[in-house]
Amino acid sequence: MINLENRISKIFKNLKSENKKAFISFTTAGYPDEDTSLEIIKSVADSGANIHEISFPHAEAQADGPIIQLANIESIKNGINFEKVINIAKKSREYNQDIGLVMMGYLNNIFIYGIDKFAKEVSGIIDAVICVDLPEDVIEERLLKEALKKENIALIKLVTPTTSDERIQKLVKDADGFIYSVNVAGITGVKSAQIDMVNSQISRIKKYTDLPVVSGFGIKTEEDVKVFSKSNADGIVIGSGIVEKIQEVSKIETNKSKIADFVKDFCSKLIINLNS
Amino acid sequence: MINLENRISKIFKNLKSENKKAFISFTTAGYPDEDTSLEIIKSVADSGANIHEISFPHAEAQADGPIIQLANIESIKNGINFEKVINIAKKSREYNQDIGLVMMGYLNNIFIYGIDKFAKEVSGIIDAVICVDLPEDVIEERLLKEALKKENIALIKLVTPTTSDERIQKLVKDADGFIYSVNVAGITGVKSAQIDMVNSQISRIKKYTDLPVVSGFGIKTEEDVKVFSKSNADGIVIGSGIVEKIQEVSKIETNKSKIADFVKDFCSKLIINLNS
Amino acid sequence: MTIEEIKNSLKNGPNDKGYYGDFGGRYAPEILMPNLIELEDAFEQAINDKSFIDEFDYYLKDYVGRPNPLYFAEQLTKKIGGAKIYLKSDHLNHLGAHKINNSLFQILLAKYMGKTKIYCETGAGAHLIATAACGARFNFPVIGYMGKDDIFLQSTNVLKAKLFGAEVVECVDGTGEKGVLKDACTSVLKAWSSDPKAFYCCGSAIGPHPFPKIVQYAQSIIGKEIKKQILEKENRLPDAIVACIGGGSNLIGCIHDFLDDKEVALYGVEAEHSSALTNGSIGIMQGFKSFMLQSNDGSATLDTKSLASGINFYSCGPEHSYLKSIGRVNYTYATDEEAFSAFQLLCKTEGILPAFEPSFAIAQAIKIAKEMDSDKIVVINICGRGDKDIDTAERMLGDKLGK
Amino acid sequence: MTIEEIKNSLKNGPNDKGYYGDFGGRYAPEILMPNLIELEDAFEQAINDKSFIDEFDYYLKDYVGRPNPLYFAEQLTKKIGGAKIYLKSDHLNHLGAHKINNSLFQILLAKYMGKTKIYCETGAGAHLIATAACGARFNFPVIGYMGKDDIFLQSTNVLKAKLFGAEVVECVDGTGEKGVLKDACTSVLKAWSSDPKAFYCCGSAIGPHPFPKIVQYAQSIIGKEIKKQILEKENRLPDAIVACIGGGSNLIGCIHDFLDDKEVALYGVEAEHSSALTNGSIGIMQGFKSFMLQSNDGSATLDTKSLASGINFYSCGPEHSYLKSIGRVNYTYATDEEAFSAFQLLCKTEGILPAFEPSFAIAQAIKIAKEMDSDKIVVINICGRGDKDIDTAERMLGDKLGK
Ligand SMILES: Cc1ncc(COP(=O)(O)O)c(C=O)c1O
Ligand SMILES: Cc1ncc(COP(=O)(O)O)c(C=O)c1O
Repeated sequence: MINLENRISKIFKNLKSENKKAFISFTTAGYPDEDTSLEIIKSVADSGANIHEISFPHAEAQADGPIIQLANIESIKNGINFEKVINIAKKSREYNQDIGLVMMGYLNNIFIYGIDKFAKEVSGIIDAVICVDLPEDVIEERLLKEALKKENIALIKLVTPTTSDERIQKLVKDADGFIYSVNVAGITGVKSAQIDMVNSQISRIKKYTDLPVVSGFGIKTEEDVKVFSKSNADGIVIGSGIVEKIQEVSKIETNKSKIADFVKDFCSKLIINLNS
Repeated sequence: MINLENRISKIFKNLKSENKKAFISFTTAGYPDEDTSLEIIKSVADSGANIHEISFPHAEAQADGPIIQLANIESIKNGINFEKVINIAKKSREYNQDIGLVMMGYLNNIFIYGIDKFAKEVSGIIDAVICVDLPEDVIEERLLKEALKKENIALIKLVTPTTSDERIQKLVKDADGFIYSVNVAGITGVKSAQIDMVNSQISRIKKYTDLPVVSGFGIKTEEDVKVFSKSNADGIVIGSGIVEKIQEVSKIETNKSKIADFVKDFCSKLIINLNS
Repeated sequence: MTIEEIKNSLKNGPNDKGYYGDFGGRYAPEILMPNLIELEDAFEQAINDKSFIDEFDYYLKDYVGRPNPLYFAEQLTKKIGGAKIYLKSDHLNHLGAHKINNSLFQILLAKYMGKTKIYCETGAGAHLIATAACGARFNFPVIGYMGKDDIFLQSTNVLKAKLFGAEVVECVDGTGEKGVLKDACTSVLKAWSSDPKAFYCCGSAIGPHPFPKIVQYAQSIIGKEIKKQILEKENRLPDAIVACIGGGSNLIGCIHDFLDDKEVALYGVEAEHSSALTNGSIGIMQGFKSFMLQSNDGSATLDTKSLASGINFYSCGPEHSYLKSIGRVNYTYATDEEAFSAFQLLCKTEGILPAFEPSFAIAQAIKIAKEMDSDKIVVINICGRGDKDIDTAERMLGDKLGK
Repeated sequence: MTIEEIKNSLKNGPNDKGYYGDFGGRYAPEILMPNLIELEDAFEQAINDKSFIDEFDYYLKDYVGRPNPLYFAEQLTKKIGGAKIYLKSDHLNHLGAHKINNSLFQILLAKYMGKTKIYCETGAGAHLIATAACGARFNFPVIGYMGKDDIFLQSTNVLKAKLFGAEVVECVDGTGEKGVLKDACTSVLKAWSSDPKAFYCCGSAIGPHPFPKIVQYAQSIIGKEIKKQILEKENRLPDAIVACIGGGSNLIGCIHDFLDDKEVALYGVEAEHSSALTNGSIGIMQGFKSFMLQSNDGSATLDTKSLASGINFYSCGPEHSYLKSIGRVNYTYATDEEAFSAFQLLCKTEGILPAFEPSFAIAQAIKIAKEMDSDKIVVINICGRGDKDIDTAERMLGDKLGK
């Protein structure tokens, strides 16, 4: 068994030594269909992304904007389910052992699947879990955290513009992997992030933790990435930006590998913008 | 000045001596138009009708059924007004000095015209007034009665199926001319009168008065007249039956005198049926 | 009160012939006279029968939901910047209008009299649904007479009445082409004449005696509550009471208890194009003498028009003509535009959706409140809710309605 | 009560993390957590602030029109031939439903917290109009989220909300094609996430802690009145209380004060095709853990359907899941057909037009009342009036509606 915690730490350590930021991509499992979504993850890995978030879709996603929400609904309509998402994660890991893999979504899927069963199932496969609706005072937060810890999987904490310093201290206390700094109040893919506010939020976080801090929400275009390459984040997450591209290309293209290649090219360009 | 009270008394006295019933016709002044309605009255007089009721139209007639109500509305639309109705009465009297003339309608026209002015204006012209909405306990009943009395004009009382014996006694006490026995509960021209009930109502009235009693409402056809020729009434009133005929004929005929002739023929036939 | 005061009280109602001064009376065809007398006797007996009054009070409370609040309209008061404005909330009654006070009373009276069938007329349909509901509650068949045009305009009320099991008869004028409240009034009197054993539940303070008195009696609960509530809240009587008037039942209901309180100014607000009290002349129709909009010779009513079906009536109850003749009540009118602005203003400031009818009262109340000092008090009767009127409001507002 | 009884009281509500047994909680994104905590603190402070509670009571009385009657449905009782049936009349509230109890409370809370803008979600629109009205009254802009389909079905409520000055935002599911209450719930949570300084006025006893508690608190006025009124009328508690349940606010409002009165049987009635408590499984969505109708893997809700938009909801408030789990409340469902028959029956027997939502409760109450002796008492909550539903009723009845 690979020490998974170490994989994410190692990624950030290496990047730091090269004075680079982590490029964290995000795609929706099952979108535009099960097979293609796997190909996309593979090609994102090939593009040099450091960490990839595999989103398991949820129809009532509270934090997702229209782009990701549409992908969620489409993939659910096409028959994706949580079990299949785990399978996609497994195959992604088989294909690439270096990339950090994060499963991201809403608690209900994990809750229904069974917290312990889930942790065991993804052991050795993924490196972290992000659960949007899992604040620290619900029962399952502790249960999931502990179950994942046994398998060396981090439960990632989110900090948002509304989170007070006091709350940040509480949140980071037993955080793991990295801290996800949400750039804007609201949902994904709608508002643009403002670099000043992003930086000051990350500074606030860094006062209380040595964990890497990644910056997400509101970073979509090559231009955005250029701007945020100068932020004080240790990495940036591109979600709606990539999903939107997949939406566009899959409207005109049905060949899996061509779609995957297109996404790879897009990510490659972003990565160049990030660390140039 | 002719003694008008005597005219109606004389009519009934003469009829009685011949063992005949009074034929009382009813038409709507101004219907189908002002001139024709006058011609109709003249020809009705020619037909041998003993008494004629000139109805002055009212748009919210409470006691009139659809046939007479339509005639009311049409004649009002065609510009009839109370003053013109009085004029029609005058011309009718000029044409025929024997027929009993009764003006019939709703109080409001007389009230607006002025009670005393009205009585003076129709003095020597008409012999009686029937006011549908003028029970004995409204102020104007006494006022109108007294004003008319000065001009020897009778204010006719109505008795209906709902009128108790006690009420009949009160009503007939200072009645004049004749008593109008309303055959059916309700409005004109809708229900058919039942001979047994008509007779018993008239008997009830005759217990308390020696005035002639005429029977109206629900007598429309030649057949009806035949049946009611055997009643104990001293006369019968045909209203809706005649107005309906005028409605029919004026749909296909515009020549005044032809319409009038048609009505005359109809009345003649009824009169034959009444006293044969 | 001294005997003199009692004798001179304006609350004494009509004389024994049904006259308020020169107005009112019982100008009915003979066929109806025995019924009207029977009704009058039964009414007098009922209101002196404690068990009858207890029953009325019980259902006012438990069925109608009375007393309804006398609500201080703080936002509206601020907006207008004059007298304190209170709203009497008859819109909160069961079925959303003051009409149920009267329907309930008369249906109980029908029961008291052993009647087995109810007729009623209606304009906007408020009286229809109230009568249909009370009819359902007390197991009477109800037949409602309603003008053809009103049936079209107030179709939801027709539907409600049918759900309560009532039958609705379309009424037209003599031409057969159109029909409004006055045609329903004439039609129902005809129907009752044909079926005099039935009970006629009259919807406003109009018609032959004793209807104006019965309706006034039933609706006076409104003013009694206002008096009690304003004394509780302000420890004094209001300076003015304002209500709309069609037939005049909600107005007389509001003001009857204040008629002798000369310090309370009373306002009745008609619709501009059916303002019998301002622009009418005295006449006699449909059983009573009152001010009315009529043709020169008295043969017909004039055509009236109002945004609010319920006050689109060519005449008014006779007691109002009397109160006008002695100057006790100020009768005035508002335009459709003024009423519609007032309607919107109450929605936006207080979150209360008035019917169009009381919106005419609101319009007038705003005018007078503006001119009064802030220590003065104006009460407006919100005699119905506006649910029935929102489609029309939507049509009138169009794009101005917002997202 | 002994300390032990107080400790074991079912009225104690959720624990400090917002759990009722296993249910409830605060499964919210971090962006909302500070708001929810702020709200929880403000709520606890407000309900311990006499001036706040006095203000709430004042507007409940003068604006909402409470207390509304506990009406003995004599005709319905006779017709059914079993237990005595009483109707709690929340249909007589301002705007015709129980929702205003809650909207009023939360708008006052928003004022107390110094908020300046209100968001709300709505299904049938009852919560929308109540919130829009209270928003108008207290000078808040209100933005209501409503499913596309519901906007179409309940267009009159949309219109009313706009007349009160509210803005209405159409919500769809991810496909953009259709939208119902759950979509409005998700959309409003997103909107609030984007504008966390605003106040979210939640319409039922659902959502993340402290919403279920706040809504229960506000609605409990219903049950408190029932208790007081039935003691006055019958000098004892009822044998059963029946209410419909969508999110569960009117039900919890009715029964909360009776939770410890074990002799009172409690019934919650869902719609057949949205019966989360009978046919659902435990899940976590939209901020809370409860029974819900969901896909096997928990990714989506199942499509639900009901004659009554207001109870067409895939889940239910967490306190209900708890009360089911301990067996204190009997949860059951009625079919659309049963509800529609019950709707018609109440119209015809009592002259009361219930909303479709409480018609589901009536249907169930009839079933149980029939089996009970005539000395037993059943209370049904008529939580809304049916004005909004008559067009549908007309369509369903067609020719059977009569003249
Ligand atoms: C809501 C409402 N207000 C007022 C009226 C007018 O009637 P009245 O003048 O008798 O109060 C009506 C009549 O239908 C009505 O529905
Ligand atoms: C009249 C009515 N009843 C019931 C409900 C259901 O809500 P709850 O279960 O929260 O009482 C609604 C919701 O819109 C409603 O409008």
